[in-house]
Amino acid sequence: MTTERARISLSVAPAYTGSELLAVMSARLLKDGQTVFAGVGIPLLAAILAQKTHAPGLTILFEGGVIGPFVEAGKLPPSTNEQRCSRRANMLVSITEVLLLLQRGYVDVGFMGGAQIDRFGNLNSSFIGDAENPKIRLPGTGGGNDIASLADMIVAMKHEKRRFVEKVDFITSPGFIDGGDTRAQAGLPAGGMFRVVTDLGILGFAAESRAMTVLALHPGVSAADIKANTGFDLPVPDDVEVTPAPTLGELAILRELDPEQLYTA
Amino acid sequence: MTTERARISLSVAPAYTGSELLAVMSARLLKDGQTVFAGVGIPLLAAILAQKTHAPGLTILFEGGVIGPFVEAGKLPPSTNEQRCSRRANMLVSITEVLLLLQRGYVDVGFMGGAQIDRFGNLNSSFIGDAENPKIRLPGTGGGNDIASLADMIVAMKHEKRRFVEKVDFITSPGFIDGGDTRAQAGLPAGGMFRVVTDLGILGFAAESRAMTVLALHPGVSAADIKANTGFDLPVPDDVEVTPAPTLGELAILRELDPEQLYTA
Amino acid sequence: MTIPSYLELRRKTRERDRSLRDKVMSLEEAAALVADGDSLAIGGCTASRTPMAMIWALIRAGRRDLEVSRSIVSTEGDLLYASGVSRHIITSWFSQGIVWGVSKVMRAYTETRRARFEEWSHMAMGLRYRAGAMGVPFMPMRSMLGSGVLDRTEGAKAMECPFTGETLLLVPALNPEVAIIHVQRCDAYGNAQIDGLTFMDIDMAMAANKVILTTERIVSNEQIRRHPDQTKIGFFTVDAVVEVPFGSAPHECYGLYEPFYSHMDLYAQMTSKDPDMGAQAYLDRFYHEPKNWADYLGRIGMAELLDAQRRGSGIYDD
Amino acid sequence: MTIPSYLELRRKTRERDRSLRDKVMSLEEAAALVADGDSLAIGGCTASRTPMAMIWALIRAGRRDLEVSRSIVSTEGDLLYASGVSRHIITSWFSQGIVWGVSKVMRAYTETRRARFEEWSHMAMGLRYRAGAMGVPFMPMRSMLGSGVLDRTEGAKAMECPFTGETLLLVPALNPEVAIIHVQRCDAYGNAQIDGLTFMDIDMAMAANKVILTTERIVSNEQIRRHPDQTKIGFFTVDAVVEVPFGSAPHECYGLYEPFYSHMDLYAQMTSKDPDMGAQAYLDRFYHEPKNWADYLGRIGMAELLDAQRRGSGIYDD
Repeated sequence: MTTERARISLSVAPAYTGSELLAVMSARLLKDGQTVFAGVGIPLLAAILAQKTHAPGLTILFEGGVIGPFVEAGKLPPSTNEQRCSRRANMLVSITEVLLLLQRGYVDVGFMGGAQIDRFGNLNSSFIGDAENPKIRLPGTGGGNDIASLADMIVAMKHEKRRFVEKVDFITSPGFIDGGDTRAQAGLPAGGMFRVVTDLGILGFAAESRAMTVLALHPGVSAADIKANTGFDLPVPDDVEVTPAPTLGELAILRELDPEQLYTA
Repeated sequence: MTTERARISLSVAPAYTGSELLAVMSARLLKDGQTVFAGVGIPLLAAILAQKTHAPGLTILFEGGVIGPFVEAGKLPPSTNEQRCSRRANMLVSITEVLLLLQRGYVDVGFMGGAQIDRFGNLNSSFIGDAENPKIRLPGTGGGNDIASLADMIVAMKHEKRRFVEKVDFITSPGFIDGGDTRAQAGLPAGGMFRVVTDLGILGFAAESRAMTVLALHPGVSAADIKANTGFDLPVPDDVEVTPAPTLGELAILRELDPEQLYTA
Repeated sequence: MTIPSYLELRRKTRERDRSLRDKVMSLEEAAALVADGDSLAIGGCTASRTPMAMIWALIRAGRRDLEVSRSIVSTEGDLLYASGVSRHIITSWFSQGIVWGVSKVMRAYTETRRARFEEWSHMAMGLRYRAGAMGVPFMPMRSMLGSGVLDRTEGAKAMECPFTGETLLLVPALNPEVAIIHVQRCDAYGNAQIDGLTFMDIDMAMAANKVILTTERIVSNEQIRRHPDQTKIGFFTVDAVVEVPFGSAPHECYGLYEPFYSHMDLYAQMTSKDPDMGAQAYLDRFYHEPKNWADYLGRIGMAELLDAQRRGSGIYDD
Repeated sequence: MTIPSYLELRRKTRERDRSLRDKVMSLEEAAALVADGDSLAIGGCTASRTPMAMIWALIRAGRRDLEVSRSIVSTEGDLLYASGVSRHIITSWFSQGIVWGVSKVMRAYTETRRARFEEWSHMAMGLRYRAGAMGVPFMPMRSMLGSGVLDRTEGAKAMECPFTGETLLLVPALNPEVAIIHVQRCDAYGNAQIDGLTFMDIDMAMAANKVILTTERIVSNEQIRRHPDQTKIGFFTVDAVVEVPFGSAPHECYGLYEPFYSHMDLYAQMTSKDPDMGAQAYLDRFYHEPKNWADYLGRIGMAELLDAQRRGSGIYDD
């Protein structure tokens, strides 16, 4: 993972990496009392950061079957299916059961990273290029498809033109599919994309069209910057908000959690 | 439960009650290595007797979620859903899971008592009289319907005219329904009535018609006796076998298991 | 019978406070969470881990017209009919227990059509809760077909399997408004451990829109977290936690006490000759007159309690 | 893909000896229970409780063309491709692990179409095993709809719910011919206890037509019977029991050892530049050359083993 520290540190203080920025901005979107189904990496870091700041009553779920764990600083799990993520949890269940919590409606927010996203919030983590003859075979959905189908989604990812495309090569995890009510038409009446958090800003989806739109820009990022890094026409309102920069307190917690910068380099 | 000791003891020695006769004759039908889903009372006694005589590798299942228990002599459970039936079991599962073992095909024999049975082996434990306006509301199916639908069945019951009827008032647990292939037609391709054990004889079902027929008579019971106690025309072959009487060894085991004659009075 | 739409089911769950918070309250406070007319699922099976203290509290609170479901119903069903708390019980088997014969109270109420006993197969009951727990409208199954039981149930549908062409039965999800479940121990948040037989309680807790736990003992969250793989019901499904020692009496609680057999005999005897009068007399003496739960247990009797406890703890002896 | 008829599924179960009998055997004997072309389900998930010793034995035995399924596939999937044991893996996610990036070996085999990676959603994998475990041809579910994943799978069918009119997806039962599962302990009959995360192993054992257990330790049946509510996989589903200490190495086994991270790094490094050559070199050194399982562990290294064990047992520390 290449560091974004150089670029970002020119415009704001304190200095932080792009990944740290992602984690902080995502954490702020989580509310106290919510149940969040978190992927490993930035989502997990952000969820723990939220617990340690404004959302002590946030319940974290991991795909491996873990409900309400205490992740220890410096011992971040390399996947959500290993014993490290289960330490001092409230409950362990099978993978099928933890995913069924999504279907039963027990999960407020699904929170994951993304490799490729399109205008309607569809995510691709399966194929780069044509699925029949792919340039790159990616690892696939895991629980991504289930989470995106059954919960309100927050996605944290790097903002690059090749990742923000007009149409994903393959819909691994459905967002609003072709926009409008096509998601519900496909048999997914619940959930859907809520926010995309990137190192440039915070994105939402328009009420009717369900097309991606900019809700806020991070400090030092211009409308032109974010448009230039997006592979489709991304509307930026004139009065777009600017996010408050990560605080020293937030960064200190992140660095205690991930001292070796496993996920925040 | 009224005792049949008087009648039976006239014809054979050693003396035994009708219930003891049922338990012994049923036990002999179970084979080593089989898995048997047993109801409380005679079925449970018979299964343990089989384990202690010719079928040490018999696996017993109880409806409460018990797999491979050791029932202690003198501590017979009053239902198959209480802790007494779980003592020193190999495994405890939920009720749903233990019943699903029937559906998955793990159970060789279902073994239960019966209140009312008809020519095609259908059992009624729900209503005496019309279901809409019953003379007696009985306790209902419990797992009986599931067991009879999904396993080969052995039923142990008293042989009385009012219990062996042309057509049951209500099909709680299906046997061969209207005979022929009507059971499979109803969506039950597996299982079906195998044997009915009574205090008068052992009954089976004809290959094509699926009508009840006499396979053997107990010592001292005549073809006329069994016909007289049956509410429909029950064929008895001329060369019908006679079952060997309960042995002292079999009776001794039963009496050790149920010293207070909870089920064998 | 109607199945709620998926969005309606989710809305009810979404509106609950599912966070890790203290939910400890009294029996009376918990009873107030159940409204007249609610559908109510009862944990345990027959005379095992029956949430008797909660049923006791609902009867004392004069709750009315609950649509009750349980895997197998014993004496508590008689008392729900006789008290007027329920006139509709959905279950697979209903009587005090095999050794006591057919329930006279159940017969008196159902044969005179004062109350309804809606019969499903035992596996169907389990799969209806399971469908509810999984957030789907039905489960496919392979029994009940060809029986009179199927003819008298509402809502099950036979289908031709699109994969194999076989006949399957689809049984509708059961998502009770409230589930009441008794456990050996849980923490103040509702993380529950259950020893021994779990019956249908785990699916039931997931299926319900609200869960009231009664527990023999409240333990710390730290103790629960030491063995998270032993948590059988998770805090997020639970809305109330009530500590009630001997909360299943006179039924059993696995590993702690067996049924209070003499009292069960007394009950059978009291309801044998005149089931209506007998049940009312029993309700007066054991449900309405006691000052509190300890008084109820006292009326059952100390010697009975000690005997049930001695037999109960024996399950773990070598 | 075809689903066996119900009678065919039952026949396979019926023909097995499901009685309580000693099933202890060697890795080599257990490998002989798997035939070329069988469908094989692998227990555990990613780098957790992988039945690595059994996979090791299957590769050494030169088994061919197994149709493999698992909830999430890690390094063992690479090795199944590279050894020729499997050219078709059904799973929801396939790579060594997030921290090591996309698997180079998986890419090399799938992008050149030498092997197939059939992708289902994670819940679909779980529900396919669950349908198989329950003896029904499908489970209804509410995800995968509207996705490219659904378009590329064989056998899932959308339906209009006969109860609610909603769109549901029916995913077909998965009844693998053989399941291989690694556990912390079991008895000689196959009654297995699993600590911590159970993944999809319990449904998988019920779904399979044959189950091979590898276990860190064989314990007495008496010990199992002392806590029958801790038996997660029952003897009646099990056909072979093999005692293999560190049987998941270099993956983890809950409570006993964490992944052997340095070795996992070594693997990533060996397969990074030339995945084909690298995987073959890894197979030679760690799969074909070792005299036995102890030799395999020795080649991974004693220091690694001690470190993994120290980290693993720490899960229970206060």
